[in-house]
Amino acid sequence: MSDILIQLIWNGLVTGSLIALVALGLTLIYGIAHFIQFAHGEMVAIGAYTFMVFHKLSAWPIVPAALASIFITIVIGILLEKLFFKPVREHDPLIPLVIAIGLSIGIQALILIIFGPNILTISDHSYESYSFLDGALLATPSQILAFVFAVVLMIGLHLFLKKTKRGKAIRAISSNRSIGKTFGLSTDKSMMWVFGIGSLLTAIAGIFLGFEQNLEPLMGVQISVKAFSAVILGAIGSVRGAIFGSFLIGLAESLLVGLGIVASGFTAGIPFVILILMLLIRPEGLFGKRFVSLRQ
Amino acid sequence: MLEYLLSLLILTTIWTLLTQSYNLSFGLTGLFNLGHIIFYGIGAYTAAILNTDYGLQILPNLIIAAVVCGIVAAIFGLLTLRLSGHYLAIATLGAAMIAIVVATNWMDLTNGPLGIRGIDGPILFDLQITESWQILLLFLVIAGLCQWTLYKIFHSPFGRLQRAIQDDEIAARAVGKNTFLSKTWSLVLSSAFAGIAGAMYTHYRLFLDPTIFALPEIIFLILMIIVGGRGNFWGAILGTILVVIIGEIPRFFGFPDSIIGASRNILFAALLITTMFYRPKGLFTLFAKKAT
Amino acid sequence: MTKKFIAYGLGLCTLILTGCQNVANPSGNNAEDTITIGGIVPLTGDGAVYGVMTQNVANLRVEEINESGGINGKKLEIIWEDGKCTPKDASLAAQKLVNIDKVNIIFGGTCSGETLGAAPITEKANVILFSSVSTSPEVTNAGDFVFRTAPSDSSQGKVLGNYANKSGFNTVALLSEQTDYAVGVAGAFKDNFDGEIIEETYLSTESDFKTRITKIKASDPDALFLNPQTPPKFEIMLKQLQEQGWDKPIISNEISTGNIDARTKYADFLKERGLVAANFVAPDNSELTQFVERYEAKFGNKPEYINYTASTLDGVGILKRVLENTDSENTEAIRDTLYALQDYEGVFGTLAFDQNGDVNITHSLFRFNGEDFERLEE
Amino acid sequence: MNFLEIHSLSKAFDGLHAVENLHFTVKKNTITGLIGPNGAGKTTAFNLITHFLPKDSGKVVYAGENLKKLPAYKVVQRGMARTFQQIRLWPNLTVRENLLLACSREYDSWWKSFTHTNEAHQDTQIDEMLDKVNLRKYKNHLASDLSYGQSKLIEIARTILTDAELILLDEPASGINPTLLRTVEDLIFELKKQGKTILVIEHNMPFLMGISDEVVVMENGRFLMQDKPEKVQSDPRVLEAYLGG
Repeated sequence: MSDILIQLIWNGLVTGSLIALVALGLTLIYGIAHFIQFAHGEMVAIGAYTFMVFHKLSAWPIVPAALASIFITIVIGILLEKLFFKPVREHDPLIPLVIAIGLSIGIQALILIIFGPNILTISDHSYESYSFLDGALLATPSQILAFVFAVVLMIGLHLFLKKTKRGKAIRAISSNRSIGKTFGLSTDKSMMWVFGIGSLLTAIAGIFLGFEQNLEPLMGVQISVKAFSAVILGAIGSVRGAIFGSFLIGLAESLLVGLGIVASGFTAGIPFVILILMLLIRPEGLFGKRFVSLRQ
Repeated sequence: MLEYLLSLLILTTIWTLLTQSYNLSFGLTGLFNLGHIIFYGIGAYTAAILNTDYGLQILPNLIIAAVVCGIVAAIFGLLTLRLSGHYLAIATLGAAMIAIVVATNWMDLTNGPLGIRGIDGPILFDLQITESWQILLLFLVIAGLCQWTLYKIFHSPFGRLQRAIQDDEIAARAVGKNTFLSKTWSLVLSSAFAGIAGAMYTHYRLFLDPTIFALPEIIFLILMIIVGGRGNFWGAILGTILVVIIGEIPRFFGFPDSIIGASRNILFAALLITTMFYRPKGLFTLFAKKAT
Repeated sequence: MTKKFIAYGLGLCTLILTGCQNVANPSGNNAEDTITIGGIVPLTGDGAVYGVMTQNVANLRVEEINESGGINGKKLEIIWEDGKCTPKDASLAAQKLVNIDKVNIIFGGTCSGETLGAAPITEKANVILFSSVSTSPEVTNAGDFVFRTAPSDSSQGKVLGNYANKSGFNTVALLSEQTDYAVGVAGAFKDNFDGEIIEETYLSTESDFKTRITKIKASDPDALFLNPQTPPKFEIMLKQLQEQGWDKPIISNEISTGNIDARTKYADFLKERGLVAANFVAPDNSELTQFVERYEAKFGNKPEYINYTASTLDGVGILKRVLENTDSENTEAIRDTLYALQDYEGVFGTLAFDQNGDVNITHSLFRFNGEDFERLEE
Repeated sequence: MNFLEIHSLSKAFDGLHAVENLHFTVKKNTITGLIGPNGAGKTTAFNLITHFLPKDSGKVVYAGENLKKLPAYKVVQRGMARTFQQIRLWPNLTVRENLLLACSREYDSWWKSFTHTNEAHQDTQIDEMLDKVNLRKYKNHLASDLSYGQSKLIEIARTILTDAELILLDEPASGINPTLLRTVEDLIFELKKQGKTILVIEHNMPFLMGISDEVVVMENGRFLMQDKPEKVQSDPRVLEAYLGG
């Protein structure tokens, strides 16, 4: 069994990277807007489908097609925030959450009507996988790129939040919106940046997921549901927590099933069993500070 | 056409009871539990298993389903009621996902994806009720009794305490209320009634499989309660009826089969978003009885 | 509030009174010179394409029988009801046919859900339920009076199981979707394959099989049995198998035989793996082709599903044979004759029923040669 | 006999000591003030005493009973009730409902929903209390319709209606006009007349010194002194604590 350990770990890292790209956006948005963006997962589908339109239908090479689809997804992400979430920004967080649920089923339905219900492939030729460590590890180009991109983007996001002015503004507003206002930090700009970054990350996740599993209107649902639990697992609002939670879920799924500890029929339940068990031990998430109930 | 209308009315009767049960824990106590559909499914499976394995009929099944759901809810409450806000929402959504996986894999209990067939229709004191209008009448009586009970609970000191817990749980503790026990009771009661609705669904549909726990059902339930108005007793009923009607519109516009489901979801999405923007308290606020 | 409660109470009493009255009044029984049987097919909804074709085939065949002297001089007549491809509507249709039209035989359900919906009603009234299209494994034990001339889905599993035994496979890995169809096929395969089975399952909402494939590769089976519910899942399986360098033989259920683009995209991958699949195909014999011409003459188009046309023809033929030498009122006698049937020569050859009322028609095996599927002689 | 005894109470948030081995006593049927500069840990002490905030260490002895780890709602049922620094009324409930929740307990269980709920007795209690604070006409208004001062009075009224023996008031006088201040003072004195014991946090020095039998002073989470108001006012350490701050 141990000879497949490397392949299982690799599978877990790849899944973890894709979940992380979605979870990072989710936790950033939660940090600043205080609600779980349920429609964030649909950005994965938007990114994947727009890439397919450019790359497969209008035969653009991969890089320009990717840039175009990422750009469009960012624009859609920012528009969604402007149209649907900005007006209710000060309301009780349940309201934007329910609006997000509405958006998610609306976008899925639109994709279904435009592209039809059956599965489309993202590109015509299928790529051979490279073999490493004399056959113990088989990885396709898109998997390698997905992992590399995820790591690079995570470091980039970390630096962005720590070093740049805009990054600090986002962190200030996330911790306390009124402080942000007193220092003249415009919440609008920061919201735009957060939704933009979130959409960028999910568009990339969508493209790689398209290479992994072809395209279907509901492709965003499975991965975003895992991202939700990764975000809470880490601790809502913490970037480090989201990354840790994502890879924990990715590896848990591949190792528990791969090594036969859990029957493969239960794979879909693993992320949530981990989440609920963890919430019993640390109700505020692995990286969260034990917030005092009185301080709400 | 009559047959179609009757079956729609029967399903609406079941769904109004399910929405009202959700209205107690989510609308009144403010427990944002995305997993409420679990109890609808557990109630349905309890009735299906009791009927096919032990030959019990609808009346005992309703009661047992309610009790089973109540017990599961109590345990579920112990695990999740310490959580609040988005943590509770995602943990309960996760529980619904686990329910689907368990229902699909636990072959010898639920017969997995093969589902359970050959369930008896409603049989009252060994009188078989087969005509749709008779089933509708019977379900109206059962749902009516449950709605009456829920009405009493809504407008009682217990109901008032639930509204206080939703507004500010700390303050409720500051006047000496055991809010944890009270929230657990709210969850247990709302799950029991959801179980009854599930058992009624089983004895009407006569077939059951794990898709009863699926995501579309969860979103459908949220839509009905949001449109109806959280905490609004009559609003929940009217909201359900409105959503069912809107859901059926695409069927009559001659849309091709493939996009009936999609166009229905677009209508639901639009309804959900506009309600939240302009009527966060629901479309039937004039029906909301002024506080007692 | 209590006024509302009383109103409901009254409603319940009227319900009980009218309930008994309804069952009591019988309608007129069969006229002397015709044998009337019931028929349940989906005439509306998503199953309609199957239902309308089955109805046309049966009606045409009955017409021909009546023209050539009918059954012992009596005309055969079918009262059709719309089952709408759902258990509930089929049970309502069966209620009507059994309680009001007092039929002793019902030809149909086409969709398996219909047959399963009607079975509880026909079993209670000891009425023969005779389907020519339902293929769900669940119909096998739907009742003592339930027969069918279409092979159960799971017979694919039987045929592939035997093929695996004959090919000398010791261990076979199984990648199976968790739906009623796929679980039925997998179950039959497990019952018939003597070697060891490594089963990996997935929910219909999942599309990531990487880890399951890695695990299967590690256990080094002799072959892999792909058992998806839909063609798209089949395509994702092939993609991820190719990526993980799967090099052992592949066998699959009938899904791979559909005209799906996955076959062209992974043609050589499948050819090298020697894909073998099971499928339920009509035999090419003159009786069937002549009937198809008569069908086209009457209805203007060829029947959509030639295999279900053949099974429906055999179904009506068997009913004719049985009704010719047993009393059409005595359903127990009809049931016993059907079980005892040995030498009926139908389109599918000599037919007989097993103890569950399933016919001995089985799926046949096909090998993929890079462009198309060639039939494998057993 | 001391009605309330606090022994070496302490609580730290990520290493920062909000309250550090605090000790003081409150005698029965007295009005005791609790003062100290901003950030001295007064409200945190209130939260620890009433178990709304779990303490790191220390003992709270109320009416001779060590409360140990009793949940907050049980502490209230034992007779120790409190108000909050930021007012915690239920905005979507009426004033009557806000008060009813404090004084009616026997119908709280859901199965009581089906018996006839006779809350007439509680209604008269509420009317009397509303007359005292002359807010009777707001009885059926939503709590959200009240002004800041009115809300404060209703919150105090609600705490009194829990029939508590020891009432902890967190800045009852802050931010309310002089006439309402007179009403608060009358309420407090009437409670004392009824044999209740009151512990008050307040920055309005003249008001506090005027009503207190004893005053406890805190500084940086620690006990500074406890004495008669005159002694406390003349003690240089208190002045320095406020100035030095």
